[in-house]
Amino acid sequence: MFTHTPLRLTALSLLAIGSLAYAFVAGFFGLEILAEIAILAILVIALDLVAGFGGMVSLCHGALLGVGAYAFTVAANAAGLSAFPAMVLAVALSAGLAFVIGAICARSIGIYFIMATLAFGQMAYSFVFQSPLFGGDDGLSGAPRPDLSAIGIDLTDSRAFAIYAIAMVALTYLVAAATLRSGLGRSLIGLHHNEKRLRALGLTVWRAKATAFAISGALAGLAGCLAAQHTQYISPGLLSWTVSGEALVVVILGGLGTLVGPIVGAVLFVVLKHEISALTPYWHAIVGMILIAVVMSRANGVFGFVEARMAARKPKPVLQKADADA
Amino acid sequence: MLETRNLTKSFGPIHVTKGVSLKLEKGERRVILGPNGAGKTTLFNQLVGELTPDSGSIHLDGADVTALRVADRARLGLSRSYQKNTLFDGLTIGENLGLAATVAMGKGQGLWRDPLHSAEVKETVREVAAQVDLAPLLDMPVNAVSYGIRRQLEVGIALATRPKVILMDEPTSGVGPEMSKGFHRLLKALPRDLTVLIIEHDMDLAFDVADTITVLNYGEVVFDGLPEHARESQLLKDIYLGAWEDA
Amino acid sequence: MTTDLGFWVLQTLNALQLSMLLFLLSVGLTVIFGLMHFVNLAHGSLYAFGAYMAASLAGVLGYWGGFFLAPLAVAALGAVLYFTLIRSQRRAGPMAQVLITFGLIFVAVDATRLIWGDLPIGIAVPAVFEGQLALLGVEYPIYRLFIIALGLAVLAALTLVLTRTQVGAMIRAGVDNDQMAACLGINVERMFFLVFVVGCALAGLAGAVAAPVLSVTPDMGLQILIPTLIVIVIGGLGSLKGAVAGSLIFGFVQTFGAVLMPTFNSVLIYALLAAVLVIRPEGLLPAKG
Amino acid sequence: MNKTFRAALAGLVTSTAMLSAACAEDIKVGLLLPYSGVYAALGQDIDDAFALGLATFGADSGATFEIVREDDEVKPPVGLAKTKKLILQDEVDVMVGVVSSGVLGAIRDTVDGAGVPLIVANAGNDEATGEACSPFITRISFSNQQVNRPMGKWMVDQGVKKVFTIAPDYAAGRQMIDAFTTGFTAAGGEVVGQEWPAFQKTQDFGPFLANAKASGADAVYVFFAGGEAISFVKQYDSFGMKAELPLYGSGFLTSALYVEAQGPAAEGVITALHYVPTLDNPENAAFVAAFKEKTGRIPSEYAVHGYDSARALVEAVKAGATDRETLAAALPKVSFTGPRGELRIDPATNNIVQPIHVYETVAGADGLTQKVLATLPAEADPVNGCAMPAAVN
Repeated sequence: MFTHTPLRLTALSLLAIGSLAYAFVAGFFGLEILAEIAILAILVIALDLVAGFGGMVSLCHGALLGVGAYAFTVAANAAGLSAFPAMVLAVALSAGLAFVIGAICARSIGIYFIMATLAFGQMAYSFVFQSPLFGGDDGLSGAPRPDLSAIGIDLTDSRAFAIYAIAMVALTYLVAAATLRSGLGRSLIGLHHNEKRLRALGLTVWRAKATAFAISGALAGLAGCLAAQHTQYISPGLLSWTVSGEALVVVILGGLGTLVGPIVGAVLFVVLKHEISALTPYWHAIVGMILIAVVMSRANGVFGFVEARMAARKPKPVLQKADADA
Repeated sequence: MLETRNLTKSFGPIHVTKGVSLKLEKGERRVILGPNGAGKTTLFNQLVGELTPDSGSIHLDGADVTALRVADRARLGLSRSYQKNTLFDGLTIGENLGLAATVAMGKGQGLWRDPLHSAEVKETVREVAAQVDLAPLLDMPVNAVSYGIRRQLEVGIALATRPKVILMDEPTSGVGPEMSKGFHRLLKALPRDLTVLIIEHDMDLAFDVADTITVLNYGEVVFDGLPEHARESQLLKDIYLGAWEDA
Repeated sequence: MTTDLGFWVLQTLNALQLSMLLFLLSVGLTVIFGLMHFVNLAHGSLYAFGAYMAASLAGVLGYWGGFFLAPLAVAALGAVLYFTLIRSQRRAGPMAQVLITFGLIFVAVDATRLIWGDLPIGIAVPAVFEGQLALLGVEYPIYRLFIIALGLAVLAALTLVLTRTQVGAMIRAGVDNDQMAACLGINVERMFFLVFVVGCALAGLAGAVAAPVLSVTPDMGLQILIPTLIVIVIGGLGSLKGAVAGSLIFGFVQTFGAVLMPTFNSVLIYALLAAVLVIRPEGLLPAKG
Repeated sequence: MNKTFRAALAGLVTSTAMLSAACAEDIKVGLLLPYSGVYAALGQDIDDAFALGLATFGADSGATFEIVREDDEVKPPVGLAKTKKLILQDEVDVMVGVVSSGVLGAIRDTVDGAGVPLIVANAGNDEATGEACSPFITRISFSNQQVNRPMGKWMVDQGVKKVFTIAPDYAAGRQMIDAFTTGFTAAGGEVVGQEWPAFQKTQDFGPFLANAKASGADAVYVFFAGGEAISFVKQYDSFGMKAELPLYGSGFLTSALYVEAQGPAAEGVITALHYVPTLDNPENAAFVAAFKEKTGRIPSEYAVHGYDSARALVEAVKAGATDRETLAAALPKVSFTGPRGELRIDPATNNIVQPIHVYETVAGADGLTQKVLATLPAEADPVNGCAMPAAVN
């Protein structure tokens, strides 16, 4: 079950303080990177919610993010909604789509689930890529940023936007943590361990999976809205399965099923990517090798590794009752 | 309370359940006996809906549930334990019971509150833990306890749904004689209005808890009656003891 | 134009040609999965490697040098991968496998860029297969007929090996139940290695025969991956029949979709896939049950 | 574009502009090109030729040029992020590059808002010098319509009356074919059928070729580039269609960059482009020789964009430009005779005006070469909704 261990709380506080402090001192490019990290963090929290806790390893989260980004941009530009209603609409659309995908894929497990989500993600990608309404390969520009001038915040300023994005990460984290502690979250974790038993206990498995996937999809859609607001330009590449693959990489890099770890992973991934790509155009290969090394090491990512080390230092719980037959 | 009519199921040429008709009254304790491969677990799987029968029907508390799915039947008060432990391995014993209670109470899809900390779930967990003798171990992770304790939890999870009918598939399989006896003490202490159907291997213990006995052989009911009659039945001895000695 | 018999013949041949190319790719991937439960996302990269090797070798030894040696080179690379990455990850679960082989794709794309550069490479069709053949009233490129024939030949050979030989029986037993196969005294480890390497060689062969038709580019492995995965998911993971069925379905839907309903074409195949997943989550002809 | 954002950017820009004015003779150039992804080879060609151009013409300009390179990965959001970095962090005086029209579309508002001059060294989307034109964006490469429109009339003049067109289904493909169709039908030709294969998803063009064959056309006119161009030309030849149904197209189809990969299949294909390495003029001879010496390759049309971008930048500096503002004002005024012939910038759109060369790919002494059949006179693109502010300076 999901709990906030002291280590996790410490890591969260450090991340919050660190990112906010950096937001106040960083230069322009630092703020861009901070916003990039924040958007990726939202996506990977969403992914960890279903993949890490529910065992639903999705390769369509990039597509869900992209749907959010496109829905937001189209709602704001073509339909003329202001930013916040457009965000609500986009998040709802991502959630609805995720619910349908989750419901259809609920019967598939393991690699079948991965393949099925990959297929749905590519379907969305092809649709957007092909559709002239969405600007095809060239994409769409002009996604607005929310207008917070009423409370004295100008989100067109990079610093304000970075802080706004960090606040959204916090919101995402709270939603994810609350979900994990709700009845649905408990069921989701149970499903990961033993789907058959939960069904025998009376759980409508497909609905639980679809609902959890919808919540995750909503968060991915939120990440999409922020991505659109951040670059103010979107293209079908956002929906590509490689974005989902990269998100999965980040979750693994940080620590699957820890909710905090993926945030750490997002920080590491973005910083690493910028550092390495400054050195060589072949940075993909280096990222690939790091990924292989992390997975081969069998540690649960960077944060998972730290957690395991800390747990190893604590004394093991002792059996309170003698076993008649071990 | 639980009734089957002419239940039949075959896998290709092999009949695993052949015209099985059973009727359990409320509060009845019935033991199903039969050699390996007699179709006992297959019958359970059909009762809870994990397998669909080829023909025949299943009735729970007067309602035809043959077309209902596993989860729907569970919500009507049908619960089961498995011959092979089917637990939530990463969680603690308390969380296992809590999760079962949560789902059974229909809170498994809830979004707003933490059911594990709700009074009702906590109360159920406490009661069931007492019933299956796990009260002091609630905080132990499942993967850190012995096999015998896991067997107890297996039944505990089934009980945590507060069922009307519970099906137990060899609850003492693989545990030693001492623990097995303790288990039967627990079974006898269950509330009298709970209908219990048990697959059991150990004849003596079976006769100890059973109100009635059903014997299956090659998917067919070959005996259905009181334990004392079963004890005297030559047919039963031939089939059951023959197979028993072979094993 | 659609009432013209020639149109249907031509498009059927096109569909078959695409199907056979996909069959060569998917059969290795699917049998490896059926046997080892290993999903190799880098299978497309092996195909690209085969195409590059064929292109390079063709420059030195002529087309047939590339045709025969490229699959061997890919098999050798497969053997290296097997011992360094695959073997230790066999039991690591699908996610670890997906991620490791995803990482491999990144490495493979940049490796081909480093070795062969960013520019597309092309190789010529071998002299014997130049030109067209008149067939049922249409002129069809001989080389494409060769691809169809090659695919059918490989299918026939694999069917023979799987149904008539002892190795084939072992592989079928392994796909059915690997524990039982191990109990029967089959050297599972050696069988896995064999199947993996042969699967890689077939991917290399696919690359080699595709090279003269398509252009050889660093991202060709990534481009072919999704179609290949669709083929094996539609067909059912792990089965030879599934790979055949999936390849044919993909080839025909793609080809006729492209000319008859171009606006829906790209979504069509995914919609079909979704339908299969809803109705039969394990694919049309899964290896088990 | 959000007004406050533009204002914020402009504020940042003026403060940084004053900083850079201090050392006027140093021009900081931000080179935004794909160094990875599908267009990496194009990026490399432009990069090599740009450096060559600076070395060739920059020496006597009195200025020193510092180059900051960024990889846009052919991904619009990445291109935008890198653009912001170049403008706000590196504080470049001028940006050069952009291969993909998608990237150009993505960065257009940022460049325009920040008032940083951008020399477009490839991306050919019509909007960039049409409705989305900017006084800060000068295109030294080509526009999609420019390369294709004149070919329509020329083909009719050659006796081609009925044409079947094929191009990938994306903005550039549509623009190229639509411009050709306009020119072709205006001259009296008839388009008897069209196919739009899915962009970057189609590897086998066989299904579309069958339709072209059955259409009763005199010729086929296509646009493809990169790997798709190689596949298409080879597959067209393999179906034996070249003899009965001659293949025409936009010149990217048989670009010098990858015509070798097409091999004999490309022989006899007639296409039109703004640059061919075999153009017979002294500027081109010097360029080809220098580029070959530097890289060992024959320069492509992409290379010439890089070379002429450098030349244009140097010309602007020679005209007295020193910073973003003056460069932006000077760049649209440059004109010179380069390897492509006489070039000038159309003040109405800031798009290049250049002659178009019709060429046939033929077998030469060492491999395939380009035989120029005709040079069609330079023609400025229609304004297409471009409203240029009256004056920048």
